[in-house]
Amino acid sequence: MTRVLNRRELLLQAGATLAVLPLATRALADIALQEAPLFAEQVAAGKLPPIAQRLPKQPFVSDLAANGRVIGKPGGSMTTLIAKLRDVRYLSANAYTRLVGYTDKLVLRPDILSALDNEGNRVFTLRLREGHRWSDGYPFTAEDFRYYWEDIVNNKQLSPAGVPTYMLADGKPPTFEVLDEHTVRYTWATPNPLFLPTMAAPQDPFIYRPAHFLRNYHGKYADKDKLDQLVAKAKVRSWAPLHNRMDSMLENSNPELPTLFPWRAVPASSGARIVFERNPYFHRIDTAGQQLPYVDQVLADVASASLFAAKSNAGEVDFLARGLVMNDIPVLKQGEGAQGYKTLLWRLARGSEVALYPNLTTVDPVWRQLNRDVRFRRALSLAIDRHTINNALLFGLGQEGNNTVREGSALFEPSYRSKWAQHDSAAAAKLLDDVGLAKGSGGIRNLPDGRPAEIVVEVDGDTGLAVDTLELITEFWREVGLKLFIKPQDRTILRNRAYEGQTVMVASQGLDNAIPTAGMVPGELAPVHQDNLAWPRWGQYVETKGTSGEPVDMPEAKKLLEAYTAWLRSTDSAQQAAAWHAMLALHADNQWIIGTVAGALQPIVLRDGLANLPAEALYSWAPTSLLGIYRIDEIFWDRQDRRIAKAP
Amino acid sequence: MNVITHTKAPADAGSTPHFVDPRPFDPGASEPMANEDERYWRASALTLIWWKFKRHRVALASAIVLLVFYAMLPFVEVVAPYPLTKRHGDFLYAPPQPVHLMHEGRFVGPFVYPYSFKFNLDTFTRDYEVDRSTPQPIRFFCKGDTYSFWGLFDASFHLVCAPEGGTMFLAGTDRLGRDVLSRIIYGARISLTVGLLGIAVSFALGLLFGGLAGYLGGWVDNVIQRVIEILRSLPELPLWLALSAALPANWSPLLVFFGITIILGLLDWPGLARAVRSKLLALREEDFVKAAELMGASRARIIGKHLIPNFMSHLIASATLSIPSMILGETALSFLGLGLRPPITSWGVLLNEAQNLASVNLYPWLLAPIAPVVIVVLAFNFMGDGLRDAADPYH
Amino acid sequence: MGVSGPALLAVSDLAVNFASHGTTTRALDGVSFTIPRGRTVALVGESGSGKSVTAQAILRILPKAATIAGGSIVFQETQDGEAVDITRLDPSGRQMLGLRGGSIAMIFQEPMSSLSPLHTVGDQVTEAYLLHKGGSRAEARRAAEAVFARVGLPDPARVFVTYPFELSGGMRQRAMIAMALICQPALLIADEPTTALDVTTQAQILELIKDLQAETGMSVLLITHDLGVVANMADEVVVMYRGRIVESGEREAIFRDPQHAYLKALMRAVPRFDMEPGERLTPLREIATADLIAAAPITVGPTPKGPVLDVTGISKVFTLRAGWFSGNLRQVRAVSDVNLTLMPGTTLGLVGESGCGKTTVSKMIMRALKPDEGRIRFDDGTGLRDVQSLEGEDLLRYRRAVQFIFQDPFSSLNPRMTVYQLLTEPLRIHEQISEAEKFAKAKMLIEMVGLDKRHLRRYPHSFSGGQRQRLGIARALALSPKVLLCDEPVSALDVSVQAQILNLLKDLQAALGLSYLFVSHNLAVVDYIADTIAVMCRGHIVEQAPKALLFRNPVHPYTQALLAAVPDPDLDHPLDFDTLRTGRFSDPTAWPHPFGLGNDRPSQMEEIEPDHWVRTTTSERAAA
Amino acid sequence: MIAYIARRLLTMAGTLLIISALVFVIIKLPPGDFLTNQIAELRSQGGEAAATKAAFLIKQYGLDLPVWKQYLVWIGVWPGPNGFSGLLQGDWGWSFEFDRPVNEVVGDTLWLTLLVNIAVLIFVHVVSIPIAIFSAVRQYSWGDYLATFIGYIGLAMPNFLLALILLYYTNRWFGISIGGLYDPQYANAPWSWNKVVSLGQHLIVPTLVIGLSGTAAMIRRMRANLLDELSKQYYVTAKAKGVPPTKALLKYPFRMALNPFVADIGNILPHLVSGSILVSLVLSLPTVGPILLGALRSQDQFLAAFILMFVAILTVIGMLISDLLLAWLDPRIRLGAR
Repeated sequence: MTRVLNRRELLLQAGATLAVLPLATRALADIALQEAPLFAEQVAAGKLPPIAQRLPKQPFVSDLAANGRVIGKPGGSMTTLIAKLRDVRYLSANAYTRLVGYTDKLVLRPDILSALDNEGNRVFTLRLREGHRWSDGYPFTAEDFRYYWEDIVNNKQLSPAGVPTYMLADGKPPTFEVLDEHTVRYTWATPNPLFLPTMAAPQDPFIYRPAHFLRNYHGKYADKDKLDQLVAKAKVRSWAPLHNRMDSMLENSNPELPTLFPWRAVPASSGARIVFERNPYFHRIDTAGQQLPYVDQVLADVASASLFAAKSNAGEVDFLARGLVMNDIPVLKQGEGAQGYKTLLWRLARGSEVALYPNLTTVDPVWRQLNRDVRFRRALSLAIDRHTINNALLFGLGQEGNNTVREGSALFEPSYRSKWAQHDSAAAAKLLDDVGLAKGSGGIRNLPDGRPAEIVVEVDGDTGLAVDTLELITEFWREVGLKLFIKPQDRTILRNRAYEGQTVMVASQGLDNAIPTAGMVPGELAPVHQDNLAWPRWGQYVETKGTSGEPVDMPEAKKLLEAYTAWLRSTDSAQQAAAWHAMLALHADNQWIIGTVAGALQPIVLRDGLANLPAEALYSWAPTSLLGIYRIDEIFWDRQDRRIAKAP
Repeated sequence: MNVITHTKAPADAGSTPHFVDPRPFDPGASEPMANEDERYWRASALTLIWWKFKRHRVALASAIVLLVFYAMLPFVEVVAPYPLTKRHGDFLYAPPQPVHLMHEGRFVGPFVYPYSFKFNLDTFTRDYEVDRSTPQPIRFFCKGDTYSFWGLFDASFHLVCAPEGGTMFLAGTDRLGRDVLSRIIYGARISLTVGLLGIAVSFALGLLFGGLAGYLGGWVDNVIQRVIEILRSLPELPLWLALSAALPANWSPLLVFFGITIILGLLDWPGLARAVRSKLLALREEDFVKAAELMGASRARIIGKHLIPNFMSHLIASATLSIPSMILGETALSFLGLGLRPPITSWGVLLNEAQNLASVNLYPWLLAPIAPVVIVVLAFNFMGDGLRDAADPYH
Repeated sequence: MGVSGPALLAVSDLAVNFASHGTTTRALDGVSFTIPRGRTVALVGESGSGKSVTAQAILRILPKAATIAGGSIVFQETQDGEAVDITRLDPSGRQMLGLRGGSIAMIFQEPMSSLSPLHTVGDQVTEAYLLHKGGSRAEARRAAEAVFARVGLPDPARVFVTYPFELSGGMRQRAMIAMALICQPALLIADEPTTALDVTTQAQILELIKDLQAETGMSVLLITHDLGVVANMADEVVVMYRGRIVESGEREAIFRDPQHAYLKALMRAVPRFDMEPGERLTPLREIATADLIAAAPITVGPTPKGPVLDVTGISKVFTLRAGWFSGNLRQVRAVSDVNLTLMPGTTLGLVGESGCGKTTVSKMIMRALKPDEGRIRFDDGTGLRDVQSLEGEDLLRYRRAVQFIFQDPFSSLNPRMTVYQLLTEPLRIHEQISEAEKFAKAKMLIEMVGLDKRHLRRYPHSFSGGQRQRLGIARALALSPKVLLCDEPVSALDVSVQAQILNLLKDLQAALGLSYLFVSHNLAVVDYIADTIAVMCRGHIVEQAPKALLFRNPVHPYTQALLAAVPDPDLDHPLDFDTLRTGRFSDPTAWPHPFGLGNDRPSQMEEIEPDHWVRTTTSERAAA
Repeated sequence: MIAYIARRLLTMAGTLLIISALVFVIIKLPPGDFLTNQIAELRSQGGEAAATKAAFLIKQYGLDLPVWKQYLVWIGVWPGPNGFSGLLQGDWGWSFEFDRPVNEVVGDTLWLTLLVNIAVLIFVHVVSIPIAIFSAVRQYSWGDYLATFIGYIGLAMPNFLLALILLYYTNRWFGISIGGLYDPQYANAPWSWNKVVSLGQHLIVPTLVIGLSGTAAMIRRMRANLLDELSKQYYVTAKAKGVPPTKALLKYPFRMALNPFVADIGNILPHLVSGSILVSLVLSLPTVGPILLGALRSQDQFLAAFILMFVAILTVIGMLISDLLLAWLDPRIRLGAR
């Protein structure tokens, strides 16, 4: 994996062109296009143009063989589960159809775009595929970008908050130009390294919108009387909320809205099952000339999340990842034989399954001082017996250590994981003695102000794993004379308390993106977001541009901030990597966030006969975008009997 | 004997002879108060209730069961074989160890066979293997793990302990290797008091509002009746939900526990208030209450001396019948994640942890907390029934 | 046994057991009697004597706890028909179902609770017809309407579709009778058919039963505790006592020559109109307390010169909601313009049928209700004072001086208090005395009413009705009152106990100089105890006089009717059914001139002879 | 009669007004609201654009107004950002969670809720009435004890777990698909016989589980009522008329014992909704229960408030119907017996 990553470093260098890989540039004429059986009839009936006219002149050609996959056969349907109707929004992560996106090797490359020119992270020229069409057959052009930039982002009514932050470099928006029908350009005065990673992030910012469709709801374009009628019918105040409602690229809740995804929602689904059907205009094909996706239909049944394992066990699911957790594995394994499916066990790419966040900005002065004492934090970390946690909670399969990047990331170094993370109660006790926490009655240490050292660790009430981990840590800490109280909280309340500095310590997940590349934003490591429960008030200060919260006032943390700023200003990946390493080292040494165990398994249920999903891989929200980078449009039924879509 | 022919008698009927019972007749002998059981006459209402209750055998048995449960509460540390947080890292999801008496055909006394596990990577389960060669006798009245009794002092005396160097998981262990039986026993402390405290709140409110409505009548009655009607026309679960969501976030688990009981009580009072009210209205019609009024007794005296003693037994009986719904309410709230949360251990919390398919088909012993819930709820219902039947000893 | 042919029903050696809480008690023990064809047999006895159990055994509708332990009940519907032993039938078998309601019909004491409120009268009456006679609904309806007409229900077609609660008590009982008669049974069992009715209605119902019997030739088993009813109705009498028959025979024999001590005692315990002045009832068991009472150190304060209680022109209107769906409010004049005076040491009897307003009057006197008009004054020896205006200490004094005795001896004692607590409760409220004094007083009170001082530690549940009523009296005496308001104090009691209580009240009055306001529907009882009698009807006092005058010369038609309707346990004074037949005597508008009231015509009390007052209509008088 | 109904309707309106205020307060009681939480959530996931959209909705639905104004806007007596548009105008509001109007969210589920509840009602009555009659007639017999015991077991069992266990075994033994009210394949299919069969199969577990606890309560009450009535004189009269025992029982005491149940029709509903929430949640039934629960938890206020109001309205209407029914059944009430 590391080998490939090195090449990507090159690709991202300033001045490079992110272009379609060599294979894709092969003459299209070499590939005989094949009509999907599902569309054959419609094409024959003249209801749908033939495949050659539906595809861009230069479609995205996926070289499956080069990726260790096989060329599939179209057809069939795939049943999956969602917990709530709203969860259809995860399609945009899983379907992962981006202007530029990561490959499964985390290489950034054009997808919707045919090419992207990056000049020093300042000037980005985006080239569209000629002949690319929305799912309704309407051409996808530069106009769609212009519409978004001029009529949505820069429309006060639709975007009261103004230009989103990833479009700002040093607080300044870019200049936007339409070079021709298939080319647009964004130009910033200073480098904007956020732009590309954001395009490839699990939450697509959609800097293009189907202008031809949304125009009908835009005050600037639509016929006023007609629009007024629509507004009245929707019982909204003005055209803007109506436009917002229709424009649900991310939420996927409006089946009328044209899409570029491999599947589009079929209108008039009931609330119990959402049906997605293949998009006849999808821009990817395989080397055999078959249009992707292979699977004709994706059926998303709505069922309560607690039943996911049960339904999988009963063989009611073809394909499911999100919603299954490690604890479900025995049940899933149990049903495999009888129900004809496999449980793939992938690794979760998270910094640490559960991490402790001593709040450096807590309002309690005593705790604040203590939390800020690096010896105290190191002692807390040393006192934790991570091996026991691993055995008890992760079947002994996890990786013990700090909350840091994982193997698989080019930025990984063993010391980041192991520093101050070996179980050593004696050393921990010594450190605590040094800090000045003398043991009081019952073996519990006293705080400088005489209170017993009872740490209230607040935890998001939904996460059973965190509570279990804390129960174990309670024992470990008691050995060094610290008392831990677990306090489950509602997530919202927990967050608000943290923002106000009322939490002393919080247990939560570690790094979200633990397999970063240097080009990805190291925001999780820097005191710039109030969501980071180690320093919510510092983050607040940055996010609110100084109107609330407090400025970073610890030298080590300032170094973090400096490294982050350096990354933001970087123009090449070496600078970016250096910034990353500086921050990771600081974290390991300072134990701002105390990691426990990483590497929980993510079970993925896959029906026998569904091919082209790797048996082992990393799973996370960022950067894998759930299953997104593994290209689920390439999954297919390798058994003929399965390929026939189930009759409803 | 005189035979007098009735002149109007139909001819065919003839006349009926004048019969007189020749046996001696003593009106005094038949005085109903003569020689009967003085004990019964001197029995107060409470005694009569008790006598009547005793005859209801199921209710009596239920009462005894409950008594045992509640008597255990102060001493759960002693009763439970393991302390609440005791974890056995080598025995995760261990199935229950059955208690045996005979080893290889010979009586050894209660003992268990040790077991150990192999982690099965194919199924991701731990396969436990019982070693039938070495019986490990269970110890009684013994020194076991150290616990902090009520947080007051440390002790290590237990009623039952695991064998020396062995384990005793009579109801298996959970995902962290904690003894399920011990957790159930500790959970009783919370689950059983929820009902009592809740009912105390409900009782106080029901008595107050029902009393006001029944005694004052008029517009007070009207308003209270409307309030009850309104409360009853909303499903109680959302009310629980909303109220428990509104509990201040910074409350300690103990306070949350009290909060939950108060919520349970707050929503239970209308039923009780209705009972109080109707009973009061009925009692007010009784002559002895009127008599007290006409005697010039003060309101307080009438309420305290005449009304309350006469409907209290009924009220307690109907209150008893509300306790099970509170216990179930706690489990329901915990199930929804709105009630108590770990590390507080209640039956609801335990059941919440068990509410997944894995518990049903892989670790069925995690469902063990159902048993005490069912037993206690049943016992309360039966006892309540018995109490209600006995509440009016004069019928 | 009758000389010619078998009797309709022969009960021999019948024994019934009741099981309760593991013990068995014998409710009927060797009961034997026969019911000859076409005749009326009265089953007499006090409550608990086994009368109703006998009837239930005949119909095989005994409660679940009861079992027939022996004996036979042989029923032979027609002279030469087949005789069946009812005790051997399956209680819910076809044969028994056929007998029940078909050949043997029964009517009950409470016509209200005996009819289902959810079904129309017609439905319930035709049910028996359809079951036993078959036929169509139309036929059943015709039969029902015919029988309605026969039992004297006006407008049978309308009655058919009414619900029981829409009818008056008398009408309901007629409907009940109609239900029993629709199948023309051979035997009618009437279990206390008139006990719940007013005397005037009672007389009508009794006559109806008599007439119907004469018409159909059916036999009647009349169950009653009222010797007066027996004297008027029965051909033969069976006297029961504690599950056994103590005496039986022809009516003449029973009344003219009672043999058994119990029957004799019963006869002597019933108050009669023709009693000598000063003659005393002899209860079965006399309470030997006269000496004690006489010796009672009860202090009586100064005696007022004039009336101790003076009621002038009180009226009371109740507002009722007519029905669920109508918003209409109905105004009921419960009491209008009532004047009463109670002289010290005397008894004022207030007589009237149910709903006439007598209880409302007593409640107003107790200040449990507030009169709309008029005033009530009370004199404790310091002069008359308006009761309504009393406050604080004065009110408490009034409460002490005027005590109340309730009708229901079961509901009037708090079951949670011992007798001692009950008797001393008034003392606790009104007097600050030591526990020793309280005990002394309680002891004196309980002995005064003829109970043992050991009973002080008992709870009310251990006492019989009569004993409870005595406790009630003892409690009323605790504060040495001047006036006792007795609201139907004996109507819930058996005659023998009634006599005890009446005697006790008399003795207490003689010894303590108490004044009684005695409210009752029973003229004979009032006659026995009262000095002056006021007759009430529809909220009005219609006639008031010293009792001798009233009985010698009843002037008001209502009083006359009332007197005529009381069945006397004396074969020589049969009921005068003719006077009662009109049935208009309780309707004030139908009273003959000058007594007719209504249309808000002013009326007033007129003294027709000294101390004898009668209500007459002013305008008529004035015009005359 | 008409005057009575009019009077009742008037008090009903008053009651509903109070309930609506109560409902609103209850929903507003927990700190925060859906959109603010949503915004924080989205921001933490980097969903800048979506967060902007959510902020938009806050203005749109007046969530920045004081609570009392929000209430008035909601019921439609105060002009909101879009003028008068509230319950009174037939606008049920917007579900933030589903991003759809409330009526669209709730529409499908309302009748399914009704269906489940009717099934439960039928089950409860069909099962408990015969048992109650049996228990009452054979008081203190073994059958009586057994019936009581089984009923109580149903009451005592935490029904969410029972649902889970039954869910698993009905799948294992009868192959009924897990959760939902019919097999997923019928979700978007038109009604057909197979769909009805599937629906019937899926109704078994919820009906049983929700119904069990109600059955116990019903048996207990029915038995007590009947025992009261069995000792009444009119029943003796009927027997004395020679009416066969079963007919006598059903025509008189049973009919009378039914009255309290008729009087309670309105009150059953909230209980059923409560009872079905947990079970629906476990069984993933498309009823209002889980939607309500979800809405309450995520503070999707208009959705939660509407469902609560809906239940309250049904209850109040149920009470009116039960009053009228009672009057129809019981002439004493209709004709005003004293």
